[in-house]
This record gives sequence, C-alpha cells and structure tokens, in this order.
Amino acid sequence: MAGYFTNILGGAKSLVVGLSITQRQFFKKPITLQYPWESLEMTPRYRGHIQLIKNAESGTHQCISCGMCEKSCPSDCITIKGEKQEGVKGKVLVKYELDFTKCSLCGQCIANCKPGAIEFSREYNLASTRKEDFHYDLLKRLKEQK
Amino acid sequence: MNKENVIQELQALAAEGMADQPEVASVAAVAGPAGEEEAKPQTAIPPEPRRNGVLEVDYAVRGVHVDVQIQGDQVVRAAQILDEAGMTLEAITGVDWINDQELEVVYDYSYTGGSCFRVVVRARISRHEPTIPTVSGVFPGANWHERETFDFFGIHFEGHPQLEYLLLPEDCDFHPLLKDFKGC
Amino acid sequence: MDLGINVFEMVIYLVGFIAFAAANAAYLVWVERKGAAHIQRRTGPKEVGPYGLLQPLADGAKLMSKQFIIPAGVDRPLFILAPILTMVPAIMIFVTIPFSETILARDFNIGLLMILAFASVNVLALLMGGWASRNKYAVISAARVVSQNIAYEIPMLIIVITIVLISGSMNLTEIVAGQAGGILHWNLLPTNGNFLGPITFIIFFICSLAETNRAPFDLGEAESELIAGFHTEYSSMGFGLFFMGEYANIVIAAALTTILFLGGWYSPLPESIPYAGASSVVWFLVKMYLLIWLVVLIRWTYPRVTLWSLLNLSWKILIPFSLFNLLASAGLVKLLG
Amino acid sequence: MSSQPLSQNQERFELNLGPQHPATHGVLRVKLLMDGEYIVDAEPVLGYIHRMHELMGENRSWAQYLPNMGRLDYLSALSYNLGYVELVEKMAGIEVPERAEYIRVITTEMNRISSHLLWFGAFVLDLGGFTPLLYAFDDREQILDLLEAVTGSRLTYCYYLFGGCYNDVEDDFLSGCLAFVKRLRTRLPMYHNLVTKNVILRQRLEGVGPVSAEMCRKYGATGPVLRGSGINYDLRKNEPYSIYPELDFDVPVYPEGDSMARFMVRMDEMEQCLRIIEQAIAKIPEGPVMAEKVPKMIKPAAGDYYHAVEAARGTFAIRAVSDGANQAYRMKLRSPTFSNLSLFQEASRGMLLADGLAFMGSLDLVIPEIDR
Repeated sequence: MAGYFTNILGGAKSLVVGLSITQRQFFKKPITLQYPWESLEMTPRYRGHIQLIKNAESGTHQCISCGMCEKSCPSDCITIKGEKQEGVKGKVLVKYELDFTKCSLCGQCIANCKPGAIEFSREYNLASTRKEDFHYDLLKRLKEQK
Repeated sequence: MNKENVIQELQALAAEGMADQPEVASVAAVAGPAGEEEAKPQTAIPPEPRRNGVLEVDYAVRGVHVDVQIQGDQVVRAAQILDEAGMTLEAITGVDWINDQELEVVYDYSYTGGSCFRVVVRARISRHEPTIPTVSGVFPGANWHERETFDFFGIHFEGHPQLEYLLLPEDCDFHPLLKDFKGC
Repeated sequence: MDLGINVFEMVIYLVGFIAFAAANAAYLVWVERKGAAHIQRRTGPKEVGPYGLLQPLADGAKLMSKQFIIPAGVDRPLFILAPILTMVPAIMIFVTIPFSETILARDFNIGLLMILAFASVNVLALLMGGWASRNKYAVISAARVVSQNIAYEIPMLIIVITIVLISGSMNLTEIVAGQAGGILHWNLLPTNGNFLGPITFIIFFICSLAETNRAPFDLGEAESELIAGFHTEYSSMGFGLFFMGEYANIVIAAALTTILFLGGWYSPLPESIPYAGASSVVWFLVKMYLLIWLVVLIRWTYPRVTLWSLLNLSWKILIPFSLFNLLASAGLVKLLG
Repeated sequence: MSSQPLSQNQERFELNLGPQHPATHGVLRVKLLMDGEYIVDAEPVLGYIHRMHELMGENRSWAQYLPNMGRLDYLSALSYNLGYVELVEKMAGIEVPERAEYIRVITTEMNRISSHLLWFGAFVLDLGGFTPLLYAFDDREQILDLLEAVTGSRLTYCYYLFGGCYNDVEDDFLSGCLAFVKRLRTRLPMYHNLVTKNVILRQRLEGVGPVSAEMCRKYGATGPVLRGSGINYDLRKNEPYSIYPELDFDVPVYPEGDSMARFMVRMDEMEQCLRIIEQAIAKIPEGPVMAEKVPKMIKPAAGDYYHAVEAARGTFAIRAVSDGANQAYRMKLRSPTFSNLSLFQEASRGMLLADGLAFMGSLDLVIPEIDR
C-alpha cells in the first residue's frame, strides 16, 4: 500500500521536473538558423564537387592529363582528354568533364592526383531540374574563375 | 566453453565426412595452409578447393581461429556442436567458385560469452544442384541469413520454413552474386 | 420578458461565441506551434505576418480551398457527419459558459449537466469518423478513443459531483459566486473548507486532458503508431473541423476548470484592492489561457501513454481517489454545513 | 504487460505497417496480424532500399569500395569506414601511424555519440515525445559541425584511407571535441531528468519487449541489444582493434533485457564514449597520418579474411574473399541490425501495437544497413 502512494508521488514529481525543464527551455533563445535569410560559411574542407586549382602565378591548372583521377573514380564521373601539342612537354589537357550526378564525394580522385591539380569546391547550394546542369566542364569553369 | 573440445568434435565430424569421400579421406588435412596460401603467387586464379577438415588458422591474419570444411549434409551437425558450445551464428553467406563448378556456403560463428573465439564452417556443394540442409532449426536467426543467401546465390536450403526472396523483389528470376550473372 | 429582444440577444451571443470559438481554435494552433517551437529552441512560423500571426488565416485558406476527398468504400453519411458533429456540440457548450457576471448567453440552472452531456457527443463523432473511414488505423483509433473516454468520464463526473456538493448548485454562475473573495476561497485550495481541493483539481485536470484527447493521452491520434488515427482519411475542412473541434474542446475544458476551481472571473486578490482586486472577464481569460498554456506545455514534454496504463491510471488511481474524495467532501459538508 | 491477448477465435485482421510509416524510420514494411490491439504475428518485409552493395564490392577495386561504407549505416558511417580499412590493412599488411589510429578512434566515437543521440531523439519520438528529438539534434549538430571541419562531409563520411586518414586534424578540432565533451556532460543529466526519469516513459519501457540472452544468442543479436540482455560483449573489449586496448572505458550492461535496458545501455554508452574521446585527445601523439608506403594497387594474398568491429548498433563484420586481384572475389557485409531485427517476429508476439513499435524503436533500426 505504501508502494502505491510512493509510486504516485514519485511519478508526479518526475512529471513536474519534466515540465520545469521544457518551460525553462522556452525562455531561452532559439538556436536555429533562418536559412534563406542567413547561411553558414562552409568549412575549408567542405566537399563540394571537384574543380581544377588555379595557379596564381601561371593563371592555369597543374593537370598533366595522367588519367589517375579517371581511373580511381568508383563511379566513372570523370572524363578527361589530353593531347600532344607542339612545343609543350607532356600532354595538354583539352577536356575535363565531371558528371556530378554520379559523384559520391569520396575524394579518391584528389588522393590519387600526383601534381595536386584538383580540389573540392565549396559550392553546396546547387539545384536544378535538369540532369545536364550537373555535367561540369571544369576547364571552362577554371577560365571563368576569377 | 572448452575450445579444445569443440575443435575435437568438429574434427571428428569432418573426419566422418572425409570417410564418405574416399579420394580425400586418404589425406589428413592438419597442416596450416594459411601460411601456404599466403606464399602462393598472386594470380587471378582462385585457389584450389580445399579438402574437408579442421584447420587452426592464424587469427591475426584471417580474423578467425578455426576453419572447418565439411560435407554439405553435415552443417546441421556442426551447428548443433557449436550451439551446445554456446556460440552464436553471426552470418551465413555463399561464395561462387565458378571454376570448380561449386558453391561454397560459409557459416560464421562467434562466441559472445567471453574471450574471443571465431569459427568458420564451410561446405562446398554442386553448382548445378545447390541444395544444403537448413540450420534454422538450430539457430532461428539463420532463417533470414539463409533467405538472403538464397536470394543472392539460389542455394536451396532444404527444410527452411519460408524460403522466399528476402531482399530482392519477390518476382525476380536471377541470383546476382553468381559469377555468371550479367545484369538484368 | 420581451421575446424580440431575447431572440436578438440570442443571435448576438451565438454569433459572438462561434466567432470566439473559431478565433480561439485558429490562434491556439498558432500558440501551439509557436510555443512548441520555442520549447524546442526553434522560432516557429514567422513568415506570414509579424511573428507569423497571419499563419492561421493562411492555413485556413489552404484547408478550405482543398478538395474534400471521400475515399471509395467509406460510409458516406457518417463520414461527412462526423466532423460536423465534433464542432457543433463544442459551440453549443459555449452558450452555457459564464465568462463574467454579465457575459453569458444563457444562465441555466443545470449548466454543468448540459456541458457534460454535450461533451459526451464528441466521442461519438470520433467513433463515427474512425469507423466510417474504412481504414484499419482509424478503426483502432476509434476503439481506443471510446474506451478512453468512457474510462475518464467516471472520475470526472465524480469530481463534478464533489464540486456540486460543496457549492450546492449546478448553476455555473452560482458555483463561481461561491468562490468570491480572493484566492483563499477558490475550490482549488484546502482553505475553502474542502481539504482535498488540490487533489480534486489535479484529477479533474487529468480527466479533462484525457477527455479532450490531448497528449499524453492522445491515443486516438498517436501519430507515431496510427498515422493520424481517426482523421487519417480526412482532408480539407473535414480535417479542419476535427482540428478546430479539438482546440474548441481545449478552450471549454480550460474554461470549465477555471469556473469550477479557479474562481471564474474573480481576482485572486481581495476585493479591497483597487483595480487588481476587481472581478472582470480579464481574470477569467488570464486563468483560462494559463491553463491552456499548461496543456500545451504538457503536450510538448511527455511521451504518450499506452492504452493499458491509461486505463490503469483511471481505474486504479483516479477513480479510487475521486470516490474517497467524494465521501470525504460529503462528510465535511454534512459536518460543517 | 500483465494482460494477455484475447482468445484465438476472435476476429483477426492484417495490418500493413509501412513501407511508409512514421515509426519504421525508413522503408521497412511489417506485415502484422492483429487481434484487436495485440500483435499475433509480425513479419518484417525487407528489401525496399536494397542496393546490392556486395556485388559492387566485387566490381570495384579495394580503394574504390571505400565510399560504399558510408552508405550502409549512414548514422555511424565512420565505424563502417573503420571496419573496412582495418580489414584491408590486415589483408595487405599495411601499418598505420599512431596518430592516425587516434584520429580514427576520436572521430569514430564522436560519430557513435551522434548516432546514439539521433536514436535517442527518434526513439522518444516513437513514444510520442517530440521535444527531446530537437534537443538531441542540437547536440548532434555540434558533432556534425566538428566532423565536417575534418572530413568535409556531414553524414556519409569517407574519411579513412588504407594506411591512415584523408587529412590531419587541427588543434581546433581537438579543443572543439573537448568543449563538446564538457557540453554533453551537462546535457546528459538534463536528458535523464526530462526523459529517463519520466514516469510515463518508464511505464512504457520497463518490462516491454523482453529479449533473453539465449534469444540474442540464437538470433545473433549484438550491440546494445545483447548488452541490454546482460551479456558483456563489446568487440572493443572482447576482440580489441585499433588503440582501444590502451584506453580505459567500461561497457554498460543491463541484465533486464527489456526496452528500458537497451535504452539505458545506449545512454550510458554515450558517457563512455566521452571518456574515450577525452583520453584519446590527451594521449594523441604528433606525427604523420598516412603510412609511408601504401601500394597503389592493393593485391592481398588469396584466401578469405574476416574482420569485425563494434559499430553503434552491434557487430559489423566483413568477410572478404580475395583471389589475389585488386578487387574482391566476394565481399560479405554482416550488418548488426539485420540480425537484431530478425528476432522481432518472435519477440513481438502478443505485444500491444504501441509496445511493439516501442520495441522496434529500441532495436535502433537503420534500414539501408539491413537491406544493404
């Protein structure tokens, strides 16, 4: 019989404690971010789609068209083409296409890139209704980059 | 649990299986081929099918302590031995050795009651008529694992209470992990 | 009495109460959403109007402009009748509630009885809605609602009888009048003569939560088990009426609790203090909305009970306590009165 | 529950729970045979998010299979990453620098906490309490921010490489982790006051869904389900890997076997994770995070290899069969919730629907991991 009453009292106490916690939280400031009006800066290591790194001095990329990124990609996202050109040692990159719809951002391409020519971009708010909008021409992108 | 007892019982079981197969019964499989296998040249050819028997393999390399190969119809006996020893069935899976025209059914057992002890039991069955008795009578948890193996390899588990597709759609007619599966 | 004036007054009150009920239902949704958001450290609706104040209107417009889907195979008459039947009794009850000495539509001698009678219609509506939907989740929900409401009507009625014993009337105005003279005279406190006042109040409050199907007793809705319970199949204003009915019932439960336990329109301070001590409708609304806030806070704090613990609570704890309470109060009234 | 199901000859009906249902946390379907509110039989139907990860393992090189690991159990992806890289390191004999091991343990444990926090919120949501979910998300968000700064992703991590980690961590991350440890230590008592001690929650969990140790053994259940049934089995202790033997932590075990025991195991496990993180940060050495010599093409010796790690939900094991090539001949993924869920059918017989769903929640299901 005593257990019956202590159960009720203990239960009631736990309920009151719960109420006091939520009521206290009610008076605290919201912690959410109102997305369209505010947004976060992406961290330096954020993994967006890959892009060619622009060399500040030469104004171009470091790619030697070795094809390691293409080979290492688990999902065949990358298509590159290098050509022999007159007066230039090694191959010259003429096409670097990324199919971002298939990419899983594993970073194998970057880990396997010997000259360190590619990096993750910090773009995250990508949206489109067309698949083709995510087929990137990274060379073109590099040219447009300021 | 007495590990030595379990190993002895499994050895006895495997020896019975070898008696059924006169061509392998003459050779006692006690050497540690774990080392042998590693020494083999690295080729794309799958290793030769192993003889039935119990091997104590290098845990640090293989991740298991005891490797047992038995006849297909002995898996229930093996499950009973390991069940009595208090072990858990962790997973069932298959491997398609298409070059030998054989399917291997692999049972992973582990011990959850104390020090780590892992036993793998494997049985090779014909690829053309893949049937093997179910161990779901001993370990009810095998039910889903066997259904999954049926999905992927088409191995028929005799006596299984509900051998239907588990992960694949119920109307599919292929077994994707067979090596001659070419997409659907 | 002049019949013409009487009818005119009746219409004014009726329109007023319908408007009050609808506005309350709409803005309690806003309070619930905003309150829940701040309890959870979010901001809640904020885009439609300042502080999202126009959100209920937007929601209402959306609900009204949607198609009222009647699924194939449902019991059409019951399916359509059910949402209406949740809303009508709720508005009827408002007629009897005295918001102050002057603001009341009809001063019934048996006001309390009428409220309880109409409140029981609600469960019928939920049963009809759940049954007519031809949805298994809705049927389970309907069965739950019925057993829950029956179980909680018993302790609630016993408590109401206790109050009637103490105040000696079933007229709501007289029950409030009996609590005049500051907080110490409220039925809530033992100082009013009934030493079991607080327990009476708590039992009544729990019962009113259960009767209005509010969390933690929202077994009928139980969104993580039964999708949306009895209104799973309802869309458009069918759903809207269920929704409004739920909030109207909360207002009624809070108003009734205010009348029975918190001294209605009387100030908690003695009447000798100017302004703050005066009785007015403001005090009534303050008490009522504080109770409603408690109901909201409870919803966003506790997990849901199961059917058995719900029934256990009623039969094993609330009913014995309320019966003992009734006996003790009757004895006290006999001794002191 | 003291009450028993109604008699057999009452009318029964079938109820399809899912594949879209709020309580199944994903595309799980459960075929229920109901007797009023009682579950007579519950048969989970799987495969709605089956992606044949095992076949992918046979078609990709060892390194290319890395991103798949983040997509099995997306809530504790790093445990899976760890299990896979350790297996391949074992096969290829790659030594991992000590700093990388510490980073792996710190990030894995952070991930484990985030997984348990999400389970905690979602579980209370199953029981009808909405608010703790948002509080748990608040804390989880801090972890995701920290992990994002290191791994670059928030959910489907692909951070470990064979022989180390993708990149080093900064001191900011370590101090951030310590700050988080401090923060969660103040938040956990709040959770206990708000949720664990709540009488309604206790009534819903205590004695509900009892799973005996024997049943766990027969079904191969592991992780918190097994530890909630009184078996002290945690691969971090029983089959130590990485640097766990150097760290001092306890394995919470509750003998009751009911939903409350499983709840408490996970809540206590979070505290132990905090201890692990603290010690690992105190001990972390300087040095490289990648092994010097990692072969470009990994060609392990032929044979089969088994490796098991303790993921947030139990034993995650991989059986890889190699034929000496750069890709697996067979890759078997043994996921913990697959076995944990398989006991649902037997254990849920005779339960109330609400209790059945609470029981299912206490198993902590992640459907992509079950379906693979």
